[in-house]
Amino acid sequence: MLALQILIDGFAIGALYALGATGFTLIFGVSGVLNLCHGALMVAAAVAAWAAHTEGAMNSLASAAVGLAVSVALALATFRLVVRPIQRSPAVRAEEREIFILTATLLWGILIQEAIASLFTSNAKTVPPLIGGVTLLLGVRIPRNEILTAILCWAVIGVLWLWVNRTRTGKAVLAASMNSRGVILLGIDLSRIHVAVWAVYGLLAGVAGVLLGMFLGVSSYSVGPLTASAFSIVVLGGLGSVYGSIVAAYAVGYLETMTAYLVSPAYRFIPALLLLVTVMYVRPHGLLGRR
Amino acid sequence: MAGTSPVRPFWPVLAILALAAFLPFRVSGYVLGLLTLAYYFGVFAMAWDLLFGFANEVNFGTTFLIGVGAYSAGILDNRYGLPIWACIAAGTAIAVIGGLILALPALRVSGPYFGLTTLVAVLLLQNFVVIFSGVTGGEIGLVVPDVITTDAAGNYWIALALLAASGVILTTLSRSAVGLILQASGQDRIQAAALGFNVTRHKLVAFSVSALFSGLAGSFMVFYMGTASIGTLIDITIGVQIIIAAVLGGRRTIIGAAFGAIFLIGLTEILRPIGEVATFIVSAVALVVVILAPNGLTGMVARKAPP
Amino acid sequence: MTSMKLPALLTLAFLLPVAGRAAEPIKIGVISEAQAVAGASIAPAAQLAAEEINAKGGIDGRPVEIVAYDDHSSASDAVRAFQRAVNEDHVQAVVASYITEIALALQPWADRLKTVTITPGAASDLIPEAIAKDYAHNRYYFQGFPTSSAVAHMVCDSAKDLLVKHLGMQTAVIMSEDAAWTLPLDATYENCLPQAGLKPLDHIRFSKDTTDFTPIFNRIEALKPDVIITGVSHVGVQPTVQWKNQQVPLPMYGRSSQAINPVFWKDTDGGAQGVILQAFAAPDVALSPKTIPFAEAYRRKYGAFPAESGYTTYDAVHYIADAVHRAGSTDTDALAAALEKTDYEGALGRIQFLPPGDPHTHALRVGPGFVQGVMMQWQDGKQVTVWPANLANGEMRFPSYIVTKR
Amino acid sequence: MSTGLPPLLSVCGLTKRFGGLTAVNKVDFALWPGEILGLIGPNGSGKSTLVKLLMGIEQPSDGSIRFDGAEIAGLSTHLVARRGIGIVFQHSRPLERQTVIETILLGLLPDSLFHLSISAEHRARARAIAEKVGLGAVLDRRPSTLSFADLRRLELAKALARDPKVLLIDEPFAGLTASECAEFSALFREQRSQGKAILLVDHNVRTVAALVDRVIALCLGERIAEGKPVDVMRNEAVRRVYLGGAIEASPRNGSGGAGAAPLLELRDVGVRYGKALAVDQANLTVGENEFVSLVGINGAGKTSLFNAITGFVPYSGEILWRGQPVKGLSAVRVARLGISHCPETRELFGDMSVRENLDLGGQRRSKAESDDRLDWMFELFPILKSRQKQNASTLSGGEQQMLAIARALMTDPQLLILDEPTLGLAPIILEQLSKALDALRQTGKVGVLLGEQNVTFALPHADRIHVMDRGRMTWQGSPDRFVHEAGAKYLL
Repeated sequence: MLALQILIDGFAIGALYALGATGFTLIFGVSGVLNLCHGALMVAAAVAAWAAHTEGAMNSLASAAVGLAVSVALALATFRLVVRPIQRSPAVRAEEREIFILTATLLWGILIQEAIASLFTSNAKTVPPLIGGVTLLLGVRIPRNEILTAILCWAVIGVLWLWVNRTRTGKAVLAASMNSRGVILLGIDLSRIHVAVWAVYGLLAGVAGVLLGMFLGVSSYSVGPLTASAFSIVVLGGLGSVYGSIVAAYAVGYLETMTAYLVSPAYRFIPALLLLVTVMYVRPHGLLGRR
Repeated sequence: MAGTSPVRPFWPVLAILALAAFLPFRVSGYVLGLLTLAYYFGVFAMAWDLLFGFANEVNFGTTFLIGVGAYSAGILDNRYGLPIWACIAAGTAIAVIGGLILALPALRVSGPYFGLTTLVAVLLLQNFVVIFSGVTGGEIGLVVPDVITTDAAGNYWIALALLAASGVILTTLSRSAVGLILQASGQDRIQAAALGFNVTRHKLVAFSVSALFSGLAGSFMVFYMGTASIGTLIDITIGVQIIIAAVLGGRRTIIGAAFGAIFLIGLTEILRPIGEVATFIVSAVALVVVILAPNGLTGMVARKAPP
Repeated sequence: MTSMKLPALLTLAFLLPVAGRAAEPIKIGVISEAQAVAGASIAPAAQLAAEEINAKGGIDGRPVEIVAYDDHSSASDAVRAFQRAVNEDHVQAVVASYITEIALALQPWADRLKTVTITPGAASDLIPEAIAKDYAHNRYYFQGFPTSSAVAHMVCDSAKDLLVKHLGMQTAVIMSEDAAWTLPLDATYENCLPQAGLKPLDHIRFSKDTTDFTPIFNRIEALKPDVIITGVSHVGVQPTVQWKNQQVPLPMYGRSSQAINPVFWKDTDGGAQGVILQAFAAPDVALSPKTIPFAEAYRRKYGAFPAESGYTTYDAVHYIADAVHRAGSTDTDALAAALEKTDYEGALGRIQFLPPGDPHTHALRVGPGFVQGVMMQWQDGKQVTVWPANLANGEMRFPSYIVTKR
Repeated sequence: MSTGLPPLLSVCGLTKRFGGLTAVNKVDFALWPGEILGLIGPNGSGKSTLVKLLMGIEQPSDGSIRFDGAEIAGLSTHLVARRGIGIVFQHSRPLERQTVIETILLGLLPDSLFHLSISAEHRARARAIAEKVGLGAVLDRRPSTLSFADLRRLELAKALARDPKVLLIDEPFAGLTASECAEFSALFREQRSQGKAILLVDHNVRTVAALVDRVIALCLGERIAEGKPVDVMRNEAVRRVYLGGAIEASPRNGSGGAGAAPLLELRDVGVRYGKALAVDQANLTVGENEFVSLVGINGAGKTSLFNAITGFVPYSGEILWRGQPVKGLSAVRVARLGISHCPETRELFGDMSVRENLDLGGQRRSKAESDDRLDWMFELFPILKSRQKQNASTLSGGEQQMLAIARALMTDPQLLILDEPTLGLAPIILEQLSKALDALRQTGKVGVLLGEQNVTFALPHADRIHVMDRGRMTWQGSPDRFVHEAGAKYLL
């Protein structure tokens, strides 16, 4: 009973984490950017969806779509207005680019967060679930939407996998993540690939954000924690490794859920953090290699 | 000395310091209170800059050091009623130990991996403060019964003195032989080692120095604020502010970091009347500076190409 | 170093419009959390009160002027704002923050900067207890809001009627956020619930940062209580929505500050259906002749009903003005002394502060005839008052999946 | 050179394995005070690994390094340095914000945490060293304002500052003009005369011949020859490494070749890296379907020239494609013109399968087109067909090279630029590659510009040969003429 409960909740949470982290790691893999406004994109998507529903009186599907549109737009803006100017800036030396992009995306994230807070207050918002109600599974009562969430996460990850492994653009993206010069040598336009990746990233973050908004709800305060958790999961899994991220996402998801159930909700995050520290010491470069 | 940057800034800075020392006779307690906080943040930012600018380590855990120092000092005062100087000394010492612990991963991992490890250190500290609320005051925050002085000018001068002292020591250090070795190690550890320098040891030193000043300023701040709480000392957003201040002021200049902090806090305060959007505007300004003038305010003032 | 002169100048510019006025205005600083729903009503409500007073010719001819500050829910920001209010803008009194952590951070400053300070929403008993303990150093500080223990007592009293007598409930689980104000709240719950006839089976405190309440609800449900007794303020939307989405078959009953705000229904997308909450004021409950007029005036001016802290702030500004009038001066000691003698009919009810010597010095006096409060239930987008009987305008109703005895 | 006294540095059975591959294999040699030893070998021969082992940057898998009678194998770098071994890195990043004198001072500082101030006597010594290496005039300038030669001098000065007994110098002359080379040689000789031992690491004998007392030649991690420069140059093994076996040209029996319409024209092309002059006034033409070999030892500037053509580095002079200037085009645009560049680094997508790599090559073509070419590639390199599903990173060096070439050809280029395809490959693989190239040439579908140090490999298929040396084109002509005129001179 309890075991099953943990199994199911952990699965849903893990799926959400995985989805959030996938985009994060994709961006790092292809353009080497640790995007610290990740959480802001997720929250923006969720809040936009909420607003579309409550203010704009749209149905849950339409409002979700609005959320996605917003996060894609923001992701592209992040690339054009924040990341690329720094990458191209002659004043920033290569070895310093990292800290500058970190700082800039961080600030950008704060900007988005503040905008959300002053437009819609810092109160938590929840996106209307796609389907309501609960189902009984072996005596465990699960909201239908929780199940749907898990399924959707996996569906999206699956689609991403197909995109990367079956389509030409996807293949090129993957190739770029391994060897950008190789891609250029083949006459494939890297900058167009970057735009594509950021758009896809925005979509992933958006889906994750909206689903999170339906499942748990978000507030402008979630921005930092969401970024931190994506960051942790991705590094835990090994930067640039989508598979690693998914594994790590579930490791963290279940660790948190088990702690919350078996120990106390108050200690929820600690074991995961400790795990992270240990991994950093034992396997400095994360659980899994690239791809 | 082995000029990190020429000795030029010395006189202007001295002049500004002198000016600052006389402020209490001219401006209101509120401006003093504001600057007092800004000065403490200045120390934090300078300590961070020593690590980033000279040892090339991106440390997200600066509030870990501050928090450890501040809370230790606060708890010693609150529970054991030790004299303030003892609390501050102990707090600083414990922060240094924290710094050494934080440095361990830096010797194994680098770049984002190190950044994250330090970030996690902060999150852990945050959680532990909440869990051991019996000792730390948890979410409520720790009430520190003693204050050094309630006089605004007094507090101001303490902070200013601390800022000046830290500034002088850190700048001297960064321009000294050790600073030179640090830079060499930060830039290319193999080459530095090939010159016979024990890179590991120098990194450890850099961390403990950074921790020392973070802890010291943190401890003082507790006795100024009269409380220690996650939101004021440990929260990631504080760390972010410090990093932004340092980058804004101009990395690798030490004093630039201090000006960055004063500018950041000053601007936030100037904009307070316009209400909630203040933070928005401040971050926007910071972002623009980071993107368009990567060498920060001091860079703009010096108007010289990136070193 | 211009960054120090500038704020001064800027604030000056900010104050110019009134600087020209004839009579020296009485300035009241208002420090609040503009972005948090619970704090968003504080400044506007103060403004409204000031306008009313000025419309009636001010206090002995002197206009009241509100100087508002946003503390971004941060104690250090609040301290800075406080210093600015007193040293720079020279306010005569400060109304500050509904968050206990911040109120506690400001408490020492009230004495350091010798300024009367009132919190319109911080409930923790620690605040008045500190005043009682060290009256000399805290006498300028007043708690313009009932204590957590008072809140808890009211929840217990109402629970006795509504849950025990009416629904025959016997057991409960306390679920509260880990915050300063809930410490005394929970302590009191532990005592008064058994007296009310509800046996507390467990007591779950969770971090304010909690986002996933599933484990918590499941733990509670596993204990098979009859009801969940809540103590939440920083969180609200998330637990409520998840409570509804998971169809937790237990009523939520108790203090849920965010749920008092009329926008809560929208924020939870109707998830609030069936939630029973304690409140000291609500738009359509005539706690006093002033309650509804204020709520309406507020809505006319700002387009939405005020949050609870709006009512308390509205009263605070009024009884500060009243105290200034009685004291005939804005001298801090005189003003504090006058405030201690406050006996004022406000939107909350009859306002009096507990006297020095009382373990809860400078806390609001609560109970029949004073600040009384109500229990309300969210029903189809409306807050229906269900307790006390004399104010009730409806019966308790629960969503289908909540099965209550009898 | 071995006088009675014991060697200063003696290496014995030194071995370094990286996973499967053995970078340094049971190397022994000794170094006496007051001698200059040359360590030569083509890229990938294990020179740099060997140096890293000596310096303690890499830890040896096996063998011993004795210095001054003590075992130093496995010591960490800074300890090795303190014993008295110094190194001059080839690629070094100087401290940007320190002046010359300050940088030299760095070398003089003791490894102490408490040594904050810098004594006058230190400054004096720093100045002296600066004077010695010829930096006297630029003491207070920052690296960014220094000439390339001066930067190299600065590196040397830093190393000398520690007054090491043994000095390891990596490619001392790379990027320097003849006169600068002479100055540096003089410096090294002076050090030798002071009883220092110097290990000069370089690609080939000739550059260091005049300077060194002895030479050790490395190939694929093993010592293949040792002795006086002249002898080493005559040594068969060495000649095979650089020249390959006997040189002979093979006539082309197919269309295209010399005299065809010019595809690519280079006019006085020059390439600089910061201060270093990599290519100087290069002129070269490749016609439709022509096969041009550009031979030259490593560091001759071939790669820089190719990078200029394919738009990876800026250049002076003119490059024309079918008569049109291509200056300013991005690498992508250049590739789309039909110039396919197959660099020595191969740039494969390691974690993708052979098939995926090839498909990416054909990505800009239609499915059908790409499939046809795929079949052609498989008949050109049959091994790839059987390896289709395998990850590129798991292929052998030879197979990777074939894949790189095949992938480049998948883009349907009119010109294929091949940079050092034989790098670190076993002779047997060379055979296969050679056949493939010949087949490619016979099809007459594509022009080829081949950069090689291995003349035997470069020669057979070539319609024309260019020789490049220190960034300049020194000879050009037909293969058969090359055998007589240039072949001998090539090494010496």
